[in-house]
Amino acid sequence: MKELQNKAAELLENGTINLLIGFCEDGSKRAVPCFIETAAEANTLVFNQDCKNNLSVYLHKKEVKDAVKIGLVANVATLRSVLQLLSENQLWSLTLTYLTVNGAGELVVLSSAEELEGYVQANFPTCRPEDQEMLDKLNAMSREERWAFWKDQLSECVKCYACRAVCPMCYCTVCTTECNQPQWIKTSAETSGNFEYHTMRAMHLAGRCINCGECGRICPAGIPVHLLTAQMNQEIEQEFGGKTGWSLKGGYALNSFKPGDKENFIK
Amino acid sequence: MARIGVFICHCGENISATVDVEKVARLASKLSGVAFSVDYKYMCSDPGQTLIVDAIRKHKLTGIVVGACSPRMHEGTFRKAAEKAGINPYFCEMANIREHCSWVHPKSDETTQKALDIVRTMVEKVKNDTALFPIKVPVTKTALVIGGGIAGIQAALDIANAGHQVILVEKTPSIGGHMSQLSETFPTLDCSQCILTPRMVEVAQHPNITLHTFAEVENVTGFIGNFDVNIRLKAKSVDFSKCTGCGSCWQKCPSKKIPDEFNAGMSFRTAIYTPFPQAVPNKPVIDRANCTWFTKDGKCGVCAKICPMGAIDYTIQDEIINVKVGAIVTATGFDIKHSDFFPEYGYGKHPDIIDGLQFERLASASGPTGGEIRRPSDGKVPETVVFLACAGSRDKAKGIEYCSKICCMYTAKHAMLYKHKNHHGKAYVFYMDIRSAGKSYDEFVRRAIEEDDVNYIRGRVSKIYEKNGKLMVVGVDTLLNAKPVTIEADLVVLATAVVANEDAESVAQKLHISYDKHKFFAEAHPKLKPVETNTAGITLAGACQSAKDIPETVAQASAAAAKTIILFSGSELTREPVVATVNRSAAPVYTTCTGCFLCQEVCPYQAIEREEIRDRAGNLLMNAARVNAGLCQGCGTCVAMCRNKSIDLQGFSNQQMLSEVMGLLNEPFE
Amino acid sequence: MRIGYYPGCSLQGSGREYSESLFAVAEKCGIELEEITDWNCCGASAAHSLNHDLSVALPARTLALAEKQGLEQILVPCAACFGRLATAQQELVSSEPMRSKISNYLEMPVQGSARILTVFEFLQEHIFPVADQFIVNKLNHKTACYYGCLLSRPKDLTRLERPEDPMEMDAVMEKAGATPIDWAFKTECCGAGLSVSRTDIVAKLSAKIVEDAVSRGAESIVVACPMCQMNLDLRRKEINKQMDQGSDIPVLFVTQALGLSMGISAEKLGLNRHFVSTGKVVSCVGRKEV
Amino acid sequence: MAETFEPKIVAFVCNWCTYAGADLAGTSRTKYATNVRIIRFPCTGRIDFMLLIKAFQNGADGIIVSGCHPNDCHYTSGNFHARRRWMVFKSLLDFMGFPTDRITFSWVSAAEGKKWADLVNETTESVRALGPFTDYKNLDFTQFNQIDHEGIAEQSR
Repeated sequence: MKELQNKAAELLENGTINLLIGFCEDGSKRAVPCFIETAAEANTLVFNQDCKNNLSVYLHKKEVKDAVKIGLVANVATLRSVLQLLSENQLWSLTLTYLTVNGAGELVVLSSAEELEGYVQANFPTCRPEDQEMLDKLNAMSREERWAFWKDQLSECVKCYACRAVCPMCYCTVCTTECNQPQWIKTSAETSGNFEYHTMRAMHLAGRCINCGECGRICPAGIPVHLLTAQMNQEIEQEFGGKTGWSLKGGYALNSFKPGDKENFIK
Repeated sequence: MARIGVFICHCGENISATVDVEKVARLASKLSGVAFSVDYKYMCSDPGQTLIVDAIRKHKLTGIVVGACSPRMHEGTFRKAAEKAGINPYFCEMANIREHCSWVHPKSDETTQKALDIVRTMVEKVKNDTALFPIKVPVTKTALVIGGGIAGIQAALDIANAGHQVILVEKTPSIGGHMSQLSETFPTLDCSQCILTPRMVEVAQHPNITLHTFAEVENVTGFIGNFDVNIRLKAKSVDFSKCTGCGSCWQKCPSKKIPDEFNAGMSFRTAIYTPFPQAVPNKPVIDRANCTWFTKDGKCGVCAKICPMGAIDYTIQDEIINVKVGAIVTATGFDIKHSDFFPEYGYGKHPDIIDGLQFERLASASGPTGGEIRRPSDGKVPETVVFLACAGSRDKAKGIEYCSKICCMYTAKHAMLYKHKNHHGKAYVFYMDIRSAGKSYDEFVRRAIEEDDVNYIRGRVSKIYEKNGKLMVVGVDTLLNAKPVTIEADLVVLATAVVANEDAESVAQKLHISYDKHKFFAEAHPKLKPVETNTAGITLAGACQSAKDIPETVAQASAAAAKTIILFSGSELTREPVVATVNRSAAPVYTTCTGCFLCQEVCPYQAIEREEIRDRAGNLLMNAARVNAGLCQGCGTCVAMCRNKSIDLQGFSNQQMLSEVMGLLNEPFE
Repeated sequence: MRIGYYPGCSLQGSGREYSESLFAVAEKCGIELEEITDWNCCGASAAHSLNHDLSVALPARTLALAEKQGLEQILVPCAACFGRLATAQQELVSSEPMRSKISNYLEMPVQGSARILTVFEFLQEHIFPVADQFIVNKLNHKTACYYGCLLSRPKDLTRLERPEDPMEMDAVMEKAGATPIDWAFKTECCGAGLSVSRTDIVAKLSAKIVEDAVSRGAESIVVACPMCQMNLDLRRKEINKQMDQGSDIPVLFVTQALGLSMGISAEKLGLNRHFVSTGKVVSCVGRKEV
Repeated sequence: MAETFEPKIVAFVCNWCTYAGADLAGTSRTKYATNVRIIRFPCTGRIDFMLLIKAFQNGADGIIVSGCHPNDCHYTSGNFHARRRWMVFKSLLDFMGFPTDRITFSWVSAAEGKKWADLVNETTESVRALGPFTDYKNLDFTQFNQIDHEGIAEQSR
């Protein structure tokens, strides 16, 4: 902890970064995102188990971008999303430094995309057990049961778009949900429209989502939306190979093809 | 407010027989936005079109739907009519109620209902049509021709004679290609070089043709009308401005044991050489891989000492030149399999089992034997020669399913030439079928069989082995009471398969053109665009596309030239405006494109480019995709790919397609 | 590494010397061959041309037994047996329905997972690595390596590097210190199954083979197929009738030849079982370079 | 007296192969079910999965998506990209419990008029067997019902 604070202070001091995005504790001792611009504030930094937020989402914000040289306190999931973003030609205007804590509990500082790639590949996370459990449960269900499950879940959705707002991969300045010529997505929150929205969201993230699970965690209605993309990623990896948030080269399954791709579902 | 006109065609009885056209017209008139609706016997007839034109003018229609045949049939016709009436032709849509309705369903209410649905769908679409205007692309009126064989020569001359500049690139030291290696040509037996060399000279002297021999295309960027090409001029080591082509250098060159490509490896050449006596340009180059000066650094240097003009310069380096061209003719030619490709014929270990090109050289007056047919091993005149057609071709096991096309003819020619030169010799031809379709081709083959008594055996040869000085050709005669035959031959000529050049694939990748699984370049359409490629502005000539004989090659070369000349006929070319566009809007938004460039990958035409959007001060604000209308062919794969609909396809826009779907499913009303 | 062994009928009858020499060589090199218990006919004789399921089921049973026995590699010296087993295996592996169908017939599971070795593969992989230390004398003479059909075709099964002009046996003979000749009839037909029914045809075809070998100065013909060996050896009288002047060129199994070079006794290698005397070759052993 | 259910089937097809194939069915007068309505796209690569959802939402009972066979694409690779997109889209719908047996993917070339006719007939039959597509409508009904219940609860107090 102290180590992290000192390092942050040092980086801000020597001008390697102008802004550090990290965690501090709020009044009720909960870890919340914080933005630190001076070495003096660095001592408020914390980094522990309940630092769950994927802070990379802030890198899309204009006021953050303006700082140009940015430090990011990040867990592996967050680092993965940064990697994915780099492969999608985002963040080009930023110089990033990453501070993370490895399995052995030591502070790791990554100051280049290559270092980042190396670290992520060396510490690549697997699907969270609780998620896997849910996926298996759902896949074991009958078609009708699954339909009932999602119908029930999605009827709770109020289209607050928190899942979109919290997702680092949803960086479109204008989202299809906001297109009104034509109006692709119903604005009202009735279930069919919700189904429509979540199908679209899953399709847009399939093969890009880095499974940080933030969308599911953040959902006020408690809908496990992150399972949709998790499932898609697993199927894509199985069918076409390649992992999301794995390398700078990217390798998006849905903008490439092999002549021999599976087509047993085509008459 | 849209004012749509609906025109329902009876197509004589073709539609009205099963569809109640009057009803469709009547109900259509009630659709929202429809200002006028009528049915007529023959919409595509002159009166029919006049009816449309008048209606548009009279009722101030903003768009029309013609309920008739398939748009693939008459869309053009009716769009012209719309234009004639003064509205943008892209405000005309066709409702296919013939092919997709009246012809495939019985007379019934459902059929009429379906016709109405189809019309309604198109009404919805046309309401969302936008005015589109043909795309204009500037054209650089210079053509690049790649390959200096007969195909390249013909194309270059045709284009040059039409008054346009041509840059001809040939990778070997001389133009002429395979044709210059041939002895006589079927079906007339006139001497190949006699008809070819004048053309070669014409190329060299043509004011509109810039010839680069010993050069290769390095890379190609840009698009139709505006290609940007880098050409590598390989170091000749001879200053052509000084060289007079006297030839004393190669006469004195000490390294004389280099297999001669021109003679198909049956003779030797020197390290500094002109490929053949009639070479164009007739000046030597140094083959550095085999020159002592370069291999044993600085040793020798004889040619430099001998050259009276001081033209030899060992220090010359490769040079890359950049040219801008509007069109490219690809005429890179072909190669053939060699005898070493055939295990059953001894892996080419026997010198007297040769391929067709080698026989051409043996029969050629300018060849290693001065036109006498002598076998390579001991120079003896063969008493029995066996010719094998389809060596490799039409053979799945060899991975060459296709017919090499020219073999039947040149095999007959070879047999003939042999018989003409050795009246008492025996000539046998093993064949599968004789494919001699072509002007006076079959007569030619018959002549070989009947007049020159060449012995044709219908069957394959399973193996050839050497036995006390003879080549034992073991085959089968499938005709009559089919039986195995073994012929003792002195010389065997394999009509080996025609294959794509070794570097065909890399050439295709440089040019961004597609190729088939045999690495032959792919035409844009097998029937209707046999000369164009999938990349606009690049055409094909000759055997780089598929095996061809000389007349075919020349014809296609002229066709490619014609396509090029058409392209050059105006200072700019016009293209169908059905292309994708990436939206742009005023600052500070500029565009909704996020510049993820995931769409770049899916474009088969490399039409999606990067645009840097900067503010007045020139600071980079964002990167965004931009579609090059000159390259885009309008498939729309990028559109469906784009997550936030920043790309759209003109003519098949999101708005149009969605309203079609909606229109289709809205319940009909009376 | 345990190596299974499938003799098939020939190696217990007409081609006994093949298995004798094989075992002699294996033993010399300290390699143990495990015979598949209760193996059955491979179906080469008639089955495969009469009933397809049977043609798969017969070899499949042997394969199933091998699996049960826990064998990962099976050596099948007989060319015909190899053909059948390999073909059946291919079908089993490529088609799940076929697999289940067959295991139903057999009433035991069958995967077709074991690797089936040709005699060449066996020699290359298991004998070659140790051979040199055992090869005591050179078979200094010119030899014609005759492969016949079943060892060279179909090429996807036999896995020869160059099916039209194989070199695998030549390599073995070189090791044994003989000089393999380049000749034309390596893979021609010997008459095979017509041995009994149409001896005349066998004679004609085999004569061509013997003739070419002899005319190119071969002093022995080496084979790896019991059927080829039988035709070229047993039918020599008829063969000689087909040739201008007959020949007494001996026909050895590749394993016999290799055995000789390893100094194994002629008897142990079954060289006494031939119809055409093998004395010539035996006398070549240790002879000076040819 | 319940008459046989006539499903509404929307076909999303590419211009160069399947649309032309359907034209061929016409020119060769091959009869097939009237239930299908064709929407023409330049290429299967252009077909947006959102349109399929929209079609179902607006009352389609079944959908056909069809284009050029692999390697026949007029634009060389549009159908290859489409194939992947379909595969992912289908498995997503499967995962969400959507009845994907209402979507038929097929390759129909410009020469396969007969195949087109058969495809339409088979799809019509199979969708007819599945009955009207109500799952989607029900999505919202259930909600209204809930609201309704609450309304009743209100009054009863």
